[in-house]
Amino acid sequence: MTAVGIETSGHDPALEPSSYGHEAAVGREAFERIERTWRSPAGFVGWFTQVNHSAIGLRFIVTAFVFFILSGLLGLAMRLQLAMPLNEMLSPEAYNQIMTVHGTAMMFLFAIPAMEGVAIYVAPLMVGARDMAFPRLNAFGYYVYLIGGSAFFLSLALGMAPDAGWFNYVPLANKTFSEGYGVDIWTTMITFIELSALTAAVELIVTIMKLRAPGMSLDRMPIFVWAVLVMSFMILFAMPSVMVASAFLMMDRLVDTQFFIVENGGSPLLWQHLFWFFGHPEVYIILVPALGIVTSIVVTFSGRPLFGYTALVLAITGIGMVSFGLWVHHMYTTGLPFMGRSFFMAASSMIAIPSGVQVYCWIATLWGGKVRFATPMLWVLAFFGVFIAGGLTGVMVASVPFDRQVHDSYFVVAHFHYVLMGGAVFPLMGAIYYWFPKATGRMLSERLGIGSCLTVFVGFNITFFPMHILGLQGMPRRVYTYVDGLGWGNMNLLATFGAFLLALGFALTLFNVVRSLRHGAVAPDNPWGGSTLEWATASPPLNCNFIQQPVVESRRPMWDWREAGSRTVVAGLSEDRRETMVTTLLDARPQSVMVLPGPTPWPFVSAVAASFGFIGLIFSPWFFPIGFFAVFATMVFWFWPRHPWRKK
Amino acid sequence: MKARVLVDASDIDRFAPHTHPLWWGILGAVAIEAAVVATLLTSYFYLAAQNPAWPPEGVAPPDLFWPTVVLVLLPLSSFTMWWAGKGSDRGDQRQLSIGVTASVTLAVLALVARSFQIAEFDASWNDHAYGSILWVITGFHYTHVVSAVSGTAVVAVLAWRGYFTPERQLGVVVDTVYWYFVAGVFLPIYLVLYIAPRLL
Amino acid sequence: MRSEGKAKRGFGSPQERVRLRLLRLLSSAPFAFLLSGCQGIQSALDPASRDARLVAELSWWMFTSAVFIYIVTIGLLAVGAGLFRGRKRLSFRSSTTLVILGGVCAPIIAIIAIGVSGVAIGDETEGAREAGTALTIEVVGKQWWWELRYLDEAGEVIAVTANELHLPVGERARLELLSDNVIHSFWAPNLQGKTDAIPGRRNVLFAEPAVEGVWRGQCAEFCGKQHTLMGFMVVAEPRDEFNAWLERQASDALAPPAPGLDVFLDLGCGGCHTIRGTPADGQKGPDLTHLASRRTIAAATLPNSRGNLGGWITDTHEVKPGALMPSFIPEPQDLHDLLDYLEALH
Amino acid sequence: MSKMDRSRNADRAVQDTKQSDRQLARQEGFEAFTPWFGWGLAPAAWALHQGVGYAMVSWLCNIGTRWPYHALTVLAVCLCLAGIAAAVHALRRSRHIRPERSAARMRMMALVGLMLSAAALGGITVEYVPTFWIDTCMGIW
Repeated sequence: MTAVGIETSGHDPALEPSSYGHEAAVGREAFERIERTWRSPAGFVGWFTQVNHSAIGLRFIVTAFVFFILSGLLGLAMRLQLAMPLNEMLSPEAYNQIMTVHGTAMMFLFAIPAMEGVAIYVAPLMVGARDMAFPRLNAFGYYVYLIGGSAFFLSLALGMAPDAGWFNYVPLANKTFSEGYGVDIWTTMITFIELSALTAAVELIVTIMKLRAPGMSLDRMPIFVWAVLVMSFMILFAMPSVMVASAFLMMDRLVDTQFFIVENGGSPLLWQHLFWFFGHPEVYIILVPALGIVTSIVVTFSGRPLFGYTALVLAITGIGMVSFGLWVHHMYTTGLPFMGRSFFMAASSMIAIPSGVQVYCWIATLWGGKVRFATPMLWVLAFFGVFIAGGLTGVMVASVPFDRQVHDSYFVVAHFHYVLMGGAVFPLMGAIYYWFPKATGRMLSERLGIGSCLTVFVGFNITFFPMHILGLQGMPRRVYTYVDGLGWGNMNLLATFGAFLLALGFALTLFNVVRSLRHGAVAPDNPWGGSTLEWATASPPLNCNFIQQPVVESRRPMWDWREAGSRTVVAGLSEDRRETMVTTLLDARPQSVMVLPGPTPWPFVSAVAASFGFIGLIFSPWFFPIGFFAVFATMVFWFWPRHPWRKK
Repeated sequence: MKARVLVDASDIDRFAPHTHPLWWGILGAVAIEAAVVATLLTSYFYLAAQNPAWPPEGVAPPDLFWPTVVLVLLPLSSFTMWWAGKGSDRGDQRQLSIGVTASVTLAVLALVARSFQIAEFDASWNDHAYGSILWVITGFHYTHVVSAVSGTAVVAVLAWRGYFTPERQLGVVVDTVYWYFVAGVFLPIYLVLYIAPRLL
Repeated sequence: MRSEGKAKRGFGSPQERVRLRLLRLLSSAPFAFLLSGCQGIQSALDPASRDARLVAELSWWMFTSAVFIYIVTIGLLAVGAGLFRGRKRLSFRSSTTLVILGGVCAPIIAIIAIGVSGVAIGDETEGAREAGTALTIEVVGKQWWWELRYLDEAGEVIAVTANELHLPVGERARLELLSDNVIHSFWAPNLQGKTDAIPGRRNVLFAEPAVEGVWRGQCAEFCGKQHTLMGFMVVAEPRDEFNAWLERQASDALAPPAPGLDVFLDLGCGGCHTIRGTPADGQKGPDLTHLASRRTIAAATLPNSRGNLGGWITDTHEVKPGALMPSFIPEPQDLHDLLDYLEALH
Repeated sequence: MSKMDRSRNADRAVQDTKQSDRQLARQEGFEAFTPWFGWGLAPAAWALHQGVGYAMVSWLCNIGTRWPYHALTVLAVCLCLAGIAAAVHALRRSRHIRPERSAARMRMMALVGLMLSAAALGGITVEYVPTFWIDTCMGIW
């Protein structure tokens, strides 16, 4: 088959069987035995021992959206405060805390974990694995995220939240200028939560590289899986930078190191370099998996194979590579040599090429296909409308002289909301509508979905488009109010109005989700006629994902199977222990069988020990050794070598 | 839908320590740690470039004797670790136990040497950015040796109790990879912290 | 260009402003985007210098091209995704052409355009241009106001003032940005892009107003609790007026000692503020030697009037919550004396 | 499932457990790695050019000459060209590789490596060319 495969006919989901006959495939007895082996324990105590990727992935997604709602409400509070000049609804103290928590939470507690959650839930299904490579580490990462995120939000409830901005520029974040525990909470909790991102990254990399279904060589991996792989590598190399930076800041505040104290040889710009060396790849860490989501939806709803598979892999890899060479464009105004800045001007505008390639590959895929405009596809169209605008302003701010005007103004606020909301939240909403039937076995209401998508799209543009103009009119970012007479009032009022419309749109989806969990139509195995393996299991997925692990012979196994009228599978995996195939890195030839561990409470205990150490670090450096050895002790129990399976 | 069996997994190896995903996982952890070390060393040079004198006036670069001792001890311990792994592959419990114990002993000696060297530092962490970065890089590596030693000590105890069968030697394999990293990463640290201030 | 009178226009009663604005919004909502871009004493779209004009022109060029690219891309998407039924599938060759033209060629043109314009305009706006930068001013970011020190050719401080930067029209002034606390960013959008004031660094920014006028600027880097109300005024005037102004700023206080000065000293104001020629020599707050000559108080937050001055002294944190100056509530007569004295500090 | 079914599927299927990646690599030797060169060399070349170039600007201003920067550029360009050459070689080579599945995978890796190297080369060019119009010391006070 050619790389394009234009000839392949479209797929009508109405022709899909409602179930692929999972029980019939192996017989009732064997089916029940396998499902018992893979079942997650129920009950309150059982909850703390679950390790299945579908359970953990869902938890990541749900928790991330809870944080999304909370930070969204903070955003609304800020918009209310800014609705008119010299408004006094929020004090500057409150506003600065809210602003800091909104930014930090949207980035660290919502965007990354939500993307990881989708990746953890979908990627193993897509590669045809029965679970992830390190189920217990997965659970550990979740508890770390839950505890760290909750502690972070708790600080806002207690009125001691960080207030030096999500970027925590020193010297403002130093002990001298930010007293109290706010910034300490930021440094410790963020480092802690990064831990969860890093474990998820390692986990995803290994799962994708080693646990792919037999036959899924690298050139047959779905684009979404490629995107997750690139995202994970980016996390691997970007996060250490911010961990080092926040560790430096933590130590400056806790034990008087002098990293950022100018008088003693420290450098405030060191912080900015380290922070943005992480911070810029960060936005692409959020964007890249979203591009994968968009590709999945575009392929499914145009009903034909992707145009330019290799080009998309190249674009995603290229974005990953280029994103590490842009960080100085956040520092154009710090007085760096012009020649140095010119390198980053070039690199920043370079990102237009891979982005352009992707957009046009999608257009070529859609072109002339029998496109079905169901809600997931509508979210993707909204993504196009918003993200392209954000990308264009992104190319503008790459220009040094232009950026020196708009940097730290509302223009940039508009730009990055276009990129992040357009590039991450819209695809994420599409992902919810797309995979909700798979995850819950229920369809979401199309009507509510269309209403939600339209409201969000309109509300979003009313909120954020005026900010472009505000920024050019001289309104700086991170201000809790503005004096009258500068001509900013109308636009701000309009933006506030839009923000409520935006919130209403998201509320519709929330309502849709809650309602459909009970009353939604029952979903078949492959409701949209998708081509990838996650649709080969039941909806919701079986405990073991695949009663027989699939074998893959092209990029779109589901469509192949439909044509051939039969599936290709692995046989011979044990029924009474958790086994999954390990395949070779490149061509996914069967190599060995991995026996996965079952439910255990140790990840939870370990995460509690780690949080004890990290939260203690807010107050005293002695919690470092205490936490270190506490975690070590729990790890010994965790890793205590046991026979890979219980002897009969 | 009919199923066509293309792969029969019943005869495939269930114990494959050297291709086990955990081996790749540890490589991932090593990549993260390596990125941290690279960031720390870059920060060191950045701070050096921001200061007119590095180390600052009146501060001597750290003494070379103890770090060089560590530089000898750590690779030596890696060698014994490798030897222990060889034994484990052959199912030789005794060689495994002796090798692992020797590694732990050598690393503990390295820790002692490292402690002497830290006591000799001319700068405190709270005097100057130089002292801060010196202490942090040293502390980072020290902590890693401590964690490697603690982990390997558990492996040693288990080895003497005959816990590792050829099927269960995954722990040894993984511990070895991590050990190589902890030992190997001292070389760039040594070059930057002890040699660079003398050359620059 | 905006006159001084208009600069003060906006500081009216808040309720009235809101009502007016609502009315205006209702009547002009569909055109609001278009209309409101063209006015403002703190706007990058209303350039008052060659530097700002170059960037504004660049902006318009970029916006126009962006709108064009946006329309073409979305148009292709709409056509492709089935706006017109029965559209044929693209052949492999046409698909490739589409991706190469739209995804590779168009971005490359954009990159070249961005690079050429960026380097050329960057060179114009950030360079000293002709060596005629006789005027050097140290701009020191404080929490949360600006100290301005005018230097002579030898680099000695001639005059110190706060929050109101005077510049001679048509001359390129060199602003050296300093900070002894946190990072601030000096931004007067009508004149020039922003540059940060970073502790331990001396960054340089050039300002060259082309016309007479009064503009406002503001700190653009988050610098703590009152980052918001850290503004300043920029006044561009002909060279001879500027010289007269500078000469007066350089002199000691012109007001004769009055009862108000005693109140000033008794309240302890001298611990933070300097009035040259009197015992008040504090360094923490703005220099008040010629306070009455400034257009605004509290870092371009309020117009400089007797009422506002009184309100600022007696209820500082109502005006500017978190400001480092404490409130003082002197006896009514003392307050009058104090205000009399301060108003005499021309 | 009958023996015949099995043999009919043999080419398309993945029953070739015996021929692992490692064996393929051994059989190919050094060649097996060539599709990967572009993946590694392109980011390395670009990072080197940008990172080191950026770090040396103040120093270049001090010494008053630019030749170290030119040398750096030449080095980085050579790395990219090496990546391109390796990828082209792998593309040619992939015609002779069996099974076809491995060849297809190898072609894709080589193609991505090739284009990444070309992109890095482009990146280096757009960073390098404008510097001819920029005074090294501009913005250094």
